Amino acid sequence: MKQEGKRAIWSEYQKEIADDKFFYVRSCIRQNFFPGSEVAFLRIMRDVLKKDVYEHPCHTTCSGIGYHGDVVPVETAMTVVARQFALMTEAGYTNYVPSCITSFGLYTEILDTWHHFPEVEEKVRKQLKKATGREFRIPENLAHASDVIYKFRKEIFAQAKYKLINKETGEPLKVVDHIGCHYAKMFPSKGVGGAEYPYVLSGMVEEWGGETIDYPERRHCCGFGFRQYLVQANRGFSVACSKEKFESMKPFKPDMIITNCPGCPMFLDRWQYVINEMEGKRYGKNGEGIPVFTYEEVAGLVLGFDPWDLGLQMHQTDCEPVLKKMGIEYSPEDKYNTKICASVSENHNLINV
Amino acid sequence: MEKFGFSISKGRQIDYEANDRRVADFIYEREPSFRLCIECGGCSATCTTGNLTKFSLREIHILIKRGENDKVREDIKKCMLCGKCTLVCPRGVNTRNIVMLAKQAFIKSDEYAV
Amino acid sequence: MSKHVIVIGGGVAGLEAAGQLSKAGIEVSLIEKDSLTGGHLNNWYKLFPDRRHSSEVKAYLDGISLNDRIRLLTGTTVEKFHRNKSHFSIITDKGKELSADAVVVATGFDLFKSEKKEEYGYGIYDNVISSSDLEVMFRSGKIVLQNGTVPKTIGIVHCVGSRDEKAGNLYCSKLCCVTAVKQAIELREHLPASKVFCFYMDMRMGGAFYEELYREAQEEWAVNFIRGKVSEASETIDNKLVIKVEDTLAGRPLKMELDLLVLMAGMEMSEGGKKIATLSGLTTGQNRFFSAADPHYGSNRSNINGVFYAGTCTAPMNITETISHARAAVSDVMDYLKESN
Amino acid sequence: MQFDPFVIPFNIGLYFILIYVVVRSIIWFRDLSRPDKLRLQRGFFGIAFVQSLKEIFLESLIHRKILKTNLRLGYMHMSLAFGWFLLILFGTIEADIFGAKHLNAPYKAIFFRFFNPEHGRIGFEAAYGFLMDLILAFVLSGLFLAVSKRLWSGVVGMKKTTRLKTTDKIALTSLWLIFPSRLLAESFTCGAYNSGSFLTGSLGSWLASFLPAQQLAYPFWCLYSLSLGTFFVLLPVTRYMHIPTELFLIFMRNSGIRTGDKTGSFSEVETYSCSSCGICIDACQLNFSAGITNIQSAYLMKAIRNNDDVSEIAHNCLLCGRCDQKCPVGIELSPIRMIQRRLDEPGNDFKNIYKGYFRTRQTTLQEKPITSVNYDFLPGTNPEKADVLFFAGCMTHLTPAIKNSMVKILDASGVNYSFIDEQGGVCCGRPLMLAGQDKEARELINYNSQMIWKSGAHTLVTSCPICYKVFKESYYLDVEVLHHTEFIKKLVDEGTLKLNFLRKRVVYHAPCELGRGSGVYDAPKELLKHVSRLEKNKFEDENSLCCGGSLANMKISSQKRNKIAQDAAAELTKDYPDILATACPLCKKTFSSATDAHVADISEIVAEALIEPGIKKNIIKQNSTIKELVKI
Repeated sequence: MKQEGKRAIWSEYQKEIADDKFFYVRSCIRQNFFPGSEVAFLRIMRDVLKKDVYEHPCHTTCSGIGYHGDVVPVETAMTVVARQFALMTEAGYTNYVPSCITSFGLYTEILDTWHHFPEVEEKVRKQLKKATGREFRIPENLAHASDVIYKFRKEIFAQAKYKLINKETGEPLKVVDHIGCHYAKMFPSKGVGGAEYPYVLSGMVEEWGGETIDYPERRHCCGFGFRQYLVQANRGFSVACSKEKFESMKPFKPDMIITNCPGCPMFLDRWQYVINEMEGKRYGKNGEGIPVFTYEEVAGLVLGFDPWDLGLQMHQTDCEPVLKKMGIEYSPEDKYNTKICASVSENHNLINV
Repeated sequence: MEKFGFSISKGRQIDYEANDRRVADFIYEREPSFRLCIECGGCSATCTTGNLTKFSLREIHILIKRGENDKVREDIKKCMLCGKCTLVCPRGVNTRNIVMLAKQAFIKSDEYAV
Repeated sequence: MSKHVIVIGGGVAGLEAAGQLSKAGIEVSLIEKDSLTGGHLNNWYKLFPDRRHSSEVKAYLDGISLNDRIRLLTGTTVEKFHRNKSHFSIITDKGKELSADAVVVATGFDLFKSEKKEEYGYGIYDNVISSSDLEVMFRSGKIVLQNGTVPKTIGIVHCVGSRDEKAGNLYCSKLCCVTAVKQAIELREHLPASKVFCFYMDMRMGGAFYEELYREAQEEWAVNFIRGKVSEASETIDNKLVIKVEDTLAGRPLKMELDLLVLMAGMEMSEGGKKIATLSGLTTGQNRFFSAADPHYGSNRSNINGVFYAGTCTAPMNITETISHARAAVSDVMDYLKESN
Repeated sequence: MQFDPFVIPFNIGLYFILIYVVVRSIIWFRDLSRPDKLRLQRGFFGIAFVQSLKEIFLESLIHRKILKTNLRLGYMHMSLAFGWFLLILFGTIEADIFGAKHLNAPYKAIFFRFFNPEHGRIGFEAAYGFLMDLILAFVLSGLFLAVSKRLWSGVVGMKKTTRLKTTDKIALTSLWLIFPSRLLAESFTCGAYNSGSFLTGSLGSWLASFLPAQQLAYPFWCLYSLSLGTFFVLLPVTRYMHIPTELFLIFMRNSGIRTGDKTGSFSEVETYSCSSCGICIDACQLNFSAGITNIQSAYLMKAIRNNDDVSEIAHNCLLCGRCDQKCPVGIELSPIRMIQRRLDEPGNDFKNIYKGYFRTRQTTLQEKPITSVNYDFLPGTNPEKADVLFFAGCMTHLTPAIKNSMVKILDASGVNYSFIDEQGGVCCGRPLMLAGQDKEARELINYNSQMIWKSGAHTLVTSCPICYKVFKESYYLDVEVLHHTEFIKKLVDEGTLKLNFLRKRVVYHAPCELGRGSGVYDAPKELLKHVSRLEKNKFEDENSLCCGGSLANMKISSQKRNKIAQDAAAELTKDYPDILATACPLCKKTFSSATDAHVADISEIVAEALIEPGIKKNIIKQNSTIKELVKI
């Protein structure tokens, strides 16, 4: 592997990411899968980085799941998205930050469509106006939440309590970075590092002391695939996808997986459990699984957040091996003790009704 | 094992390294014209069996070369060895011998678990 | 008074054109950007389909182009291009002004930059090389991997940068298929223990004796041909390459491990040619090559009266075609000079 | 002097080989099937015995067939076999008459001169000695040819000679040494005792003039005995086993035993009866056209005897039958080859093999119950009812001109026929049989048989000799099977079909499966004579060439096939005929791409010669309408 070659490509795929004043929109499914992640994002942005992040109570689904599941027509999706933009416009923000990769992909796709077909944009504007009376401006900056964390990776590291380094050996942790398909595969120029060698997560990992692994099935989908997962009979395809990735990454002996998509951490995490149940196979060291994290969780760990505040107890593949390697202090007995999340300050209600 | 209501699907991908290509090697060694096929499909078009059932000598050639033997093992028995394929082949591939050698190789692989 | 013609480009077409013009008694100025004439020929090992050494053709071209009617300006580029009725003047990067009665553009082609097909990892994975890298290896007689070992399984990807909308080239470079076959044979010749796989979209063996070479590759050199465009390459932990391709004739995706991957880079309009186009106002086509005045009977003539094309600056061509095209250009130049008298 | 130790090697060899041959014959007899045992018993006490003796004399001793094919080669074989036989016969008589007593041990006759050194100086003795010398000279002349053949096969008019294995070489050397050492031993003895006739006497006295003949004689007698002993001991593991085996073969064959389709005593006896004379090699087109020189029948026999893997050899043959026709021993070479092909199939047979001197029974792959039906995808049969069925066959479908001509002829003939595979039929099964896959072939045969039965036809006509042979031999049909040439001939003879005479010079190529394979030589030729000027050529009837396209050869490359086709076509078209006629779609297709000459199937020529084609049928129809009208 020639790193300089990769760096050359990364330098070609840089994107503009806003510095402050973010209009943050949550993901439909992340809130259920790993709710700690979005909370951690807000905590990092607001408390650690002291940024202005606004959340609108009237934000709805972007309808991306329906769009990719072939039940929502594109024009409907556009109108729903136009409404989100209207909320941003009304709130006085211009930097749109979705938490969801599929949303990010859909927004990118829609903006690109409008760019090439202004008449479609006009039609959507009319439809939105007619239906809701709202008007919108196109965001000045569209960045995925992981882009934002990527942008502030150095600032985060400046306040880091832990590094992605095995405390006992001093070796960097080997990290598999898994990028959501809708991040850059459709529009390579809209992703940090492009589609073939995305840098958005690698950049964080490198900055925080770890080392990313480039394994053959790196580009492969996690297997979520919407229709594959949603229909129970099709879930075999979904597991098979994840399995192909695990088989491929196994020889590299990864310590952990980092993801930036709502579905990927869920499936890479859950399918390890399912594969173990079905076939008795594990892919980590010492018969363990490979812990799977979202980038917010990793950032939170680096910043010294409590693992259970980050919601790591929600993972089916135990995350403790990584906690131990990083030397993170945590209390095992509190893992499943429900408590009010300390991070949610009264000033920042989750829902600003 | 828990009941999940689904099982892990098997991929359609041909895993070249994992496949057993000894049947192909057996044929290559004995019938060099096996290499000459350009997959034009002339053989399949004239084939009596191919016109009556799902049987394609062209596909069989390629599957053997990739080591996808299980798909070929039963199918190849449908060949009548009539020789029309040999007559139409633009590359002079000795198709009948290939079928015969493949049959032989499968018998041997059954016997000695090649 | 003898006429003067400027030939831009000292590759196969330029040398042939210059040589033939000088034979006809024309004074020629030959501008070549490199320090050596011969163009791509200097990098090639053996030529298809007869596999004679490229130096033999080079020797022929030197033979006809080294004479005192031809003023050779190597290491020189064109910076300005003026036309005044039937008179042309060119100013070089060295500030020299050349004037002529006609100009032959023989700026040739550049090879497609393989790193642009990011999914193949050229410049990233250790053992992904281009067809021209392989020619260099053949010339040095040493075909080894990055770690110095000898490759055992080698993949050759056809159509890298050709027939590929994503690469911006809709056209077929025409010669990559036969180059792939030639290189596959040479690989087997140099490394008899190796296995070679060609991944092609179509085998376009249109030239004389190309198909025969293809057959020879299959029959005598046991080269394997798999129809399908490689979609991606990646590196395994033991430094091998894994490629994914659909074996379209089996109708199944296929995964294979290789030691070495060779990319058959296509032909593109050269950077030098693009510059001349900008300086002179010569028109280029959708494929970015110079567009000829007439595709059937005027492939040497341009949109500027007195400027002629020779060789691959108009389209991908093999050496035989390039030389014929250059001679045809000379014939057009001679007619033009006669008429403009 | 009654005994000398030097005779021991000879004695050991002789008694060993006599016992060995007897034991082996008993085993062979034991392993015969019951009907064959009965045949042999009946043959032994019947006319077959006399026939066999005659054949042994003519073929094993005189080598009549080889003489007919190749005079010099025949003489070589005859002088060695018949000469040696005479030497033994007259030697025994000599010992009996002139020896100390009657009924001597064999060595007394063989080494007569040693024990009677002064014999034969005068009178009858001298005359008899002259005879013995003459026979020895006869043998030596054959030996001279044999040595020359080894060194340069052209001496005996052969293009190729067989290659030998090591034991064969030792046996050959000892065989070659026998007669020269006898000559020298006798000569030295005669020289020392001033006896002997024109050969041994003259050579003896000349040698004695400058050599110590007395001292040199004994070593040569030892060499003579040793050569004989070695030869006899090695005989069972060399090709010379053919000498005793052939005698047994002749008895078996004259008793009516045939090769059949499985290995058995008879096929084994045939295999051991091959003398590797090499006539099959010269007859083989793979040899003289395609340059394939290791698969001919002599090599196949040798490989079977040596217990080699014969699969590749067995399948690399056109099965044209030219060697069967020419084999001087009359071995059924093609059937033996077919047996070997079947052995490739699992569980088909076991091989009886002699490993060295002893027999080992080597079983092939275990037989597995054939449960799967290979061709269960074939559609149900529902043929039209008709009197005559026309089965074009796969190859005819690739030569549509033949198909169309046949339709034209059949229409013109007015017979009630059905073109049974008009939409493309199912293979006749012969190609599978040729590949040794009889079980699979049987499935197709059953399928086609059912169709033929259901049609209710009384005649089955086919354009393809390959189909023809299998319909005739392997289908159990209650219909008359005719090749289209036979059928058309019949129509012409009956007057149903009227043909013009075409002023064209035609050369006929007899297809292997039709000619040598099925014995149909005359019908096509007479038909051709009827419509054209049929010209003679060098390769007619049994001596016909193969076109090279034969489906029987699984191994040959297309380039070599083309070479055979080109050579054969060149031979046939030497006199530039207007048409190279054949009676097989495969021959036609093969020749078409191998020659510029016009190649046509007889049916095409006949169709061209039809008088007002199509009219006749209408007339019949009109007639019948009229008849019906009359009835009403």
